[in-house]
Amino acid sequence: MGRLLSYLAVFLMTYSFYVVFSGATSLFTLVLGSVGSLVVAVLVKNLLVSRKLKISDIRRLAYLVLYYAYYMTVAEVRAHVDIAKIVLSRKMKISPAIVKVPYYVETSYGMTLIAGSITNTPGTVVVQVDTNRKHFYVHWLTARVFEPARAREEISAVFENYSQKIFG
Amino acid sequence: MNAREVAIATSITLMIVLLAYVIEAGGLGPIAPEKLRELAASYIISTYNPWNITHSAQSLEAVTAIVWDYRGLDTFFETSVLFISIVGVALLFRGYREKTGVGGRGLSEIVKTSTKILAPLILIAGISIAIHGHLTPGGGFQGGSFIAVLLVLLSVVFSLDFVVERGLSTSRLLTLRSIGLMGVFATSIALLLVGLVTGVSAYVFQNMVREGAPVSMPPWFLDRPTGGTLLFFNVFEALAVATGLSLAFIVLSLRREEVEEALERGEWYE
Amino acid sequence: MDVEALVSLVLTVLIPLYVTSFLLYAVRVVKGPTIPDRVLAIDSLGYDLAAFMVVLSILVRSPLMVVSGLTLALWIYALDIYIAKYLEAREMGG
Amino acid sequence: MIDLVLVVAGLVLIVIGVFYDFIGAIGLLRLPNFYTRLHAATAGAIGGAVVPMIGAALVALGAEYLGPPRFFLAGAAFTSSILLMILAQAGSHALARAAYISGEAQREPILYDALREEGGG
Amino acid sequence: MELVPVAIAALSALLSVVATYLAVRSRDMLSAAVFSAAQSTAYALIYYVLMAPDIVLVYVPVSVGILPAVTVLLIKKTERYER
Amino acid sequence: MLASGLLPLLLMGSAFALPGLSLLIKNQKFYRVYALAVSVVGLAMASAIFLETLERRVTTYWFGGFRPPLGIVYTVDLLGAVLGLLSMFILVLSVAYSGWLIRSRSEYLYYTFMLSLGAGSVGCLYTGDIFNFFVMLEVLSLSAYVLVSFYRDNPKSIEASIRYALVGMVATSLYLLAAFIIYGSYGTLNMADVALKSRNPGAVTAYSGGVFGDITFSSAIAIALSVWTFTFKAAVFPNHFWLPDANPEAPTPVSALFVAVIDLVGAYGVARFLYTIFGSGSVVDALRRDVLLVLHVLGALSAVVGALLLLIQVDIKKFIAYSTISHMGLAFMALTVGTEGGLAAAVVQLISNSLSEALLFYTAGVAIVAAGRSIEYVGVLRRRRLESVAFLIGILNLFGIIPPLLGFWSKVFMFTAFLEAGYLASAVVLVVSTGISGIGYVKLINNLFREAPRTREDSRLEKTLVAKLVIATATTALLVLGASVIAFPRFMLIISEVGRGVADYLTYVRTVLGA
Amino acid sequence: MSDPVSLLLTVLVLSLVTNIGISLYGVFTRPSLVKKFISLTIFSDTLNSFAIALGFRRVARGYPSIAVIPSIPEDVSELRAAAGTAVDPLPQALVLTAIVIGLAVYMFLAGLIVMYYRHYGTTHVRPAEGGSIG
Repeated sequence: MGRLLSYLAVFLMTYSFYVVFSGATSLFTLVLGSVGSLVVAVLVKNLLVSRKLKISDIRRLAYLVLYYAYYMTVAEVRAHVDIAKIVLSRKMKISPAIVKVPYYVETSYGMTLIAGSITNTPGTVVVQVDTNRKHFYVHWLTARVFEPARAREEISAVFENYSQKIFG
Repeated sequence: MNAREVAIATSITLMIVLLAYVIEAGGLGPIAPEKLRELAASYIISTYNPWNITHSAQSLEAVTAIVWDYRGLDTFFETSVLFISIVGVALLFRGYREKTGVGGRGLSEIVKTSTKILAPLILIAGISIAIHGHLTPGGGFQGGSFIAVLLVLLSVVFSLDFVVERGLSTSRLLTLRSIGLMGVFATSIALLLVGLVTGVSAYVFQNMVREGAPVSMPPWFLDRPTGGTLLFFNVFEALAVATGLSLAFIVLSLRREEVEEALERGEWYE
Repeated sequence: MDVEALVSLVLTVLIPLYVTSFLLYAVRVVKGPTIPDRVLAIDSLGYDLAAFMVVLSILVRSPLMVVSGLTLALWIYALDIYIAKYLEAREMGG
Repeated sequence: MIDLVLVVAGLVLIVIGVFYDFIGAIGLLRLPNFYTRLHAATAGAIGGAVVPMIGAALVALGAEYLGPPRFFLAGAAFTSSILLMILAQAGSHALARAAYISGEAQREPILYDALREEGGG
Repeated sequence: MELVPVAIAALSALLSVVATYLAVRSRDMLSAAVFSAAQSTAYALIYYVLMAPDIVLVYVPVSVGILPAVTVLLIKKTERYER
Repeated sequence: MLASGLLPLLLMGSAFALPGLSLLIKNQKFYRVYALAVSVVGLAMASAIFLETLERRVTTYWFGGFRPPLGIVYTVDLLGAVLGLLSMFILVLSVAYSGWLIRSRSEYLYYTFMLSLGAGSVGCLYTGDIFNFFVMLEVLSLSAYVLVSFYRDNPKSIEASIRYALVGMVATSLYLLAAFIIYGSYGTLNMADVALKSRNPGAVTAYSGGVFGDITFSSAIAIALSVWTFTFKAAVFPNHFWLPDANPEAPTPVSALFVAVIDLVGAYGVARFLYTIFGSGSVVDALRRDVLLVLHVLGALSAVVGALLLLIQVDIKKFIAYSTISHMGLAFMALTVGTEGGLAAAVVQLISNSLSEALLFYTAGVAIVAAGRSIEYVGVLRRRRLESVAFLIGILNLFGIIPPLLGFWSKVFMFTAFLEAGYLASAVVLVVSTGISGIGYVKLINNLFREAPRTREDSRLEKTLVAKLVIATATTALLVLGASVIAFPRFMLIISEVGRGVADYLTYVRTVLGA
Repeated sequence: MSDPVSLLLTVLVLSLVTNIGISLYGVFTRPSLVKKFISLTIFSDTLNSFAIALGFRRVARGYPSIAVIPSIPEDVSELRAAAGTAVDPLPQALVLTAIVIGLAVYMFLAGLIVMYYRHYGTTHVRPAEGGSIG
C-alpha cells in the first residue's frame, strides 16, 4: 500500500507538471502524458522516495504552497530591495563574511529546501554544507553577527519552521 | 607567426572575403526576402492539408514534417551517423569493464537533492517535447537530447557508479538503443511491408495515402492528428538518442584503468 | 487602449533595457578574472535570456516558441555543474 | 476586465524583472570579488528571470489575441519559473563550493571566514 | 517592429565574434570551453530571433549541454593548458 | 525502382541490428557469415539496378511517394549504377577477406562499420539530392574514420585517424556550405531541378518555383567549395596527404575499400557536379571550363607526384597508396578533358584502378601476415602460386603496358581522349607518369622473385582458402573485363554510353521531373 | 541596403563570416587537439547559423511567424495565410540534420583525442611527417 502510494505520489507530481507544462487539455495530450508519466514514475521512484508515504502527507503539500506564497512575497521582496540599495548606492556598504549556520531538520529534502531558500534570497549564499554536524556555511553579503545561533535567527529561522512542517 | 600560419591565415582571409562578397553582392538575393521560396511555401501549405492528402504529412509542424517525412531518408541516415559514432566510441574503448565501488564523491548534498527533484521533471518535459513533436516545436531528437543530458547530469552530480547501480549499465543502454533503432527502421518500412502483404504498391518511408499507393498510417489519435509515422519516429528516435548519447558519454568517462586492462596488445601487426 | 497595443508598447520599450543588461553581463564574461566569474556571468546571462525569450515570444506573437527559454535555463545549469565538478574534484563522471 | 487586470499585473512583474536584471548586471560589474558577485547573480536570476516568467504567464493568460496556444505559453512559462527556482540555487551553490574548494577565486575582501577556521568543512 | 529583434540578432552575432576570438586565443582550455559556451548562447539567441525554435531546442542541449561536458571531460582526462 | 531505394536502407538496417545481436550471440563466426550474406544480397540488388538502368538509362525512386523537388529522390544513371556495382563488388570481396584476416574479440563492431561504409558509398552514388549527398558522405566518412582507428592499440592509427577526421570534417562542412548556397539561390535541392535551372534560369518548376538572386556568383562559389571537398575525398594532389597517412594504418581490407570506394565517390562527385548539374550550357560554363582546367592540372600534378613519391616508399601499403594517388590523378585528367571519350576513359580507369589496387591489397595482406609490411617481404608470396600470379597481374594491370589487361585499355582510351581534345601535354604526362611509376612496379616485381628476408608464423596462414577465393575472384574479374574490351563490343558500347549519359542532362531532368 | 533592417542583417551575416574565418584559423594553426576540437564545433555551428539566416524572411506588416500552423485549420485559405508569414522551414530541417551529424563526429573525435593522449601523453599534435596540414 505504502509502496503503491509512493508510485502514485511520483506519478501525480510528474503528471501535474506535465499538464501544466503542455498547457493543453486535448485527450491526445492527456492520454499519452499519463502513459509517459507512468513510465517516469516507475523509473525514478527509487531515486526519489525513500520513506513510506501516508495519506495524511497531503497536509504537507498545503504547507508547501503556503510557504511558496510567503517566500515569494515577503522574504524575496525584502532581500531584493536590500540588494538593490547596495548595488545602486555610491559607496556599496558591504561586509562580506562566511558564517556558520546550524540547522535541525532530519531529511535531505528539508535541508535542501532551507539551503535553497537561503541561496535564492540575494545576500546569502550557501557555500558549503556539513551534513554530519548539520551546519551550513553561508556567505553573507551584509554580515551583522558572526555567532552561529544568532546568524540562524537572522538568516534561516523562518525557513526552517516551514521546512520542519513540510518535510519533517 | 611562422610562414605556414601566415599562408593559412591568408588563404582563409581570401576565402571569407570571397564568401562575404558573394553574399553581399546579391549572389543569394536579398538576405531576408519578402517572398518565401516557392518550395518552402509548398511545404507549409502541404504539411497539414486534409484537402490534398497525397502531398501532406498531416503534421501541424512543418519542420518535423520535413525532417521525418519529406526528407525522412536524410534523418534516417543522420540517426545512423549518430549510431556509427557511438558504436565507434564503443569500438575505441572496447573490452572495458565497468567497475563499481571505486568511489567518486559527487557534488554536495544540496545539488544532489535538487537534481533528484529535477529528474522526473526533465524526463517528462523531454517526453512531452518528443510526443508533441508534430504539434509544437520539438521532436524526437530534441526530447531525446533532453533525457540524455539528464542522464549525463546524473552521472556527473552523483557518480558513474550511482548511475550504473541504478540499472543503467552500458549493456542495458545498448539494448534500449537497439530497440529504438530497430523501431525507427521498422517504422520506415512498415507501410512497404503492409503493401507487400496486401498486394498494393507502397513506398519506403510512406506515411499517408500517396499517388498509386493507397495504404496509410492512422492520421488521428483521439482528438489530435498523429502525423502518421511521425509520432512513432519521434518516440523511437527519442529513445535511441537518449540512450545512445548517454552510452557514449559513460564510455568516454570511463576511468583509465578500466580500459587499460582491456587493451589487446599485439592485435595489430606492423 | 486595447490589450494588444498595451502589451506591445510596454514590451518594445523594455527590450533596449534588456539588451543593455545583456551587454553588461557580456562585459563580465570577457573581463571576469577567474573561471568561476565567467561561468557565473554566463549563468546569469542564460537565465535572463530565458526570461527574455519568454517575453519576446509574446512580443512577436509566436507563443509556441516559449519552450526554448526552459531549455536554455536547464542546460546553462548543466554547464555550471560540469565546471563545478571539474574545479572541485578535477574529475568528471566518477 | 479580468483580462486587463491579468495583463497589467503581468506587465508590472515584467518591468520589475527588467529592473532586477539591471541590478544583477550592475552588481556583477561593481562588486569586488566572486563571492559577492554571487549575490548579484542571484538577484538577476530570481528577480530578473523567475519574476518576469510568472509575469509573462499572467500576460499570456490575459492576452486573448494570441489565440489558443497562449495556454501553452502560460503553462510553459510558469513551469519554467518553478524549475528556475530549483536550478538557480543549486547552480550558485555548486559554483560557490567549487570555487571555495579549488581556491580558484580570491576570497578577500572578507571579514570573517568560519569555513577556514573549521578547516575546510 | 521587426527592427528590434533583428538588432538583437545582429548584436549577439557581434558578441559571438568576441567570444569566438577569445575561445580560439586563450591558452587555458577550460576558459576556451567556457567562451565556446558563451558563443553557443549567443547563437541560440540568434536562432531564436530568426524564428527557429526547433533549432534552439536541439542546439542548446547539444552545444551547451553535451559538448561542454565532453570538452571538460577531455580537459580532465588530458591537460588543461596549451603550450 | 524499389531496389535502389532499399539497398542503402538494407545495409544500414542490418548494421543497426549487429550491436543488439552481440548481446545474444557471442560466436564471432556468425558475424562473418552475416555480413557476407548481407553484402552478397547488396551485390545482387546492385546488379539488378545496373541491368534495369541499362535498359531505361535513368531510373528513379521517390522516397515516401513525394514528387521530386518536394521529397528525396534516388536517381540512378549509368555512371552511378556502374560505380555502385563496382563498389558493392569490392565490398563483398573485402568483407569476405576480412573473415580470413580479422581476428578480434569484437568483430561484430568491425562488420557494423563495413556495412555502413557500403551503405554510405551506394547512397552517395545513387542519390539525386544535394543535401542527401552530404548526409551519405558523412556516413561514408565517419565509417572510414572509425575503421582507420580499428587497431586502437597502435598509436599511429589513432594519430592518422585524428588527422583524417579533423580535415575531413572541415571538408564535408565546406560541402555543406555549398549545399546551403545552392538552396539559397536555386530554391531547391534536387539535382535535376538545379541542373535544369542552371541551364535555363528562367525556368519555373512545380513546387520549387524560380531562382533567387544572381545564380552565376553563387553557383561559382558552390562549385569551388564542393569541388574542393571532392578533391579531398579523391585524394588529388594538394589534398592527397590523408591517403598515405590513413591507408597503411587501417586494416588491409579497409585499405582496399578506401582506394576502391572513397576515391570513387570523390571522382563521381566531380563528374556529377561539373557535367550533369553545372554542365555545358549552364550559366557558369566559362568558369566551369577554368575549374576543369585547374582540376586537369592538379590531376597531372598528382599523377606525377604520386608516381615520384611511390619510388621512395618502403612500406607496401604506402606504396599502393601512392600508386592510387597517381592513378586517381590520371583518372581526374581524363575526367576533366570535357569530352565523352574522356569520361568513358575515366570510367574505365576508375574500374581498372579500383579492382587492381584492391587485388594488390588483398595479396599484400597475405604477405603482411606472413612476413611484414616492408616491400621486400613480398617475396614470401613466391611459394604461393595463386597469390604471386594475382600480384603480378595486379601490378602489370597498374603498369598498363600489357595489352589484354584492362589497365592497358584504360591508358589507351585516355591517350586517345587527350589527343582528340588536343591536350598534347597531358598525353606526355600520361606517358611520363607511367614510366616513372613503372620503375617502382618493376622494383616490386623484382622483389616478388627474391627470397623474403624473414617470415613469421601465423595460424591464419594454414587456412587461406577464403583469401584465395577472394583473390581469385578479383583476378578473374580483372581478366574478364580486360578481355571483354575486345571480345564483347557491347561492353565498349556500355562504357561509351556511361560517358554520354553523364553529360546528357536532358534525359536526367526529364526522367526526374517528368516533364 | 538603405533600410536599417537590411543593414542589421548584413552585420549579422558578416559577423558570421568572420567567425568562420577565426574558427578555421583555430582549426589549422592551434597546436592543441582540444583547441582544434573547440574551433571545429564553432566552425560548423557558424555554417548552420548561416543557413538559418538564409531561411529568414520579412513580411509586410509585423514579424514573421514560426513554421508551425498554430491550430487545426478549417480551410485552405488559413494555410495560405500561414505561408504568407511563416519563415522557411527547410533550412531549419537541414540544420537540424547537420547539427546532429556534427555532434556525432565530435563524440567520436573526443574518443580519439582521449586515446591519443593515452598513447602520446600530450594533446599537442606532433609535427607532421609528410608536411601535411591538420
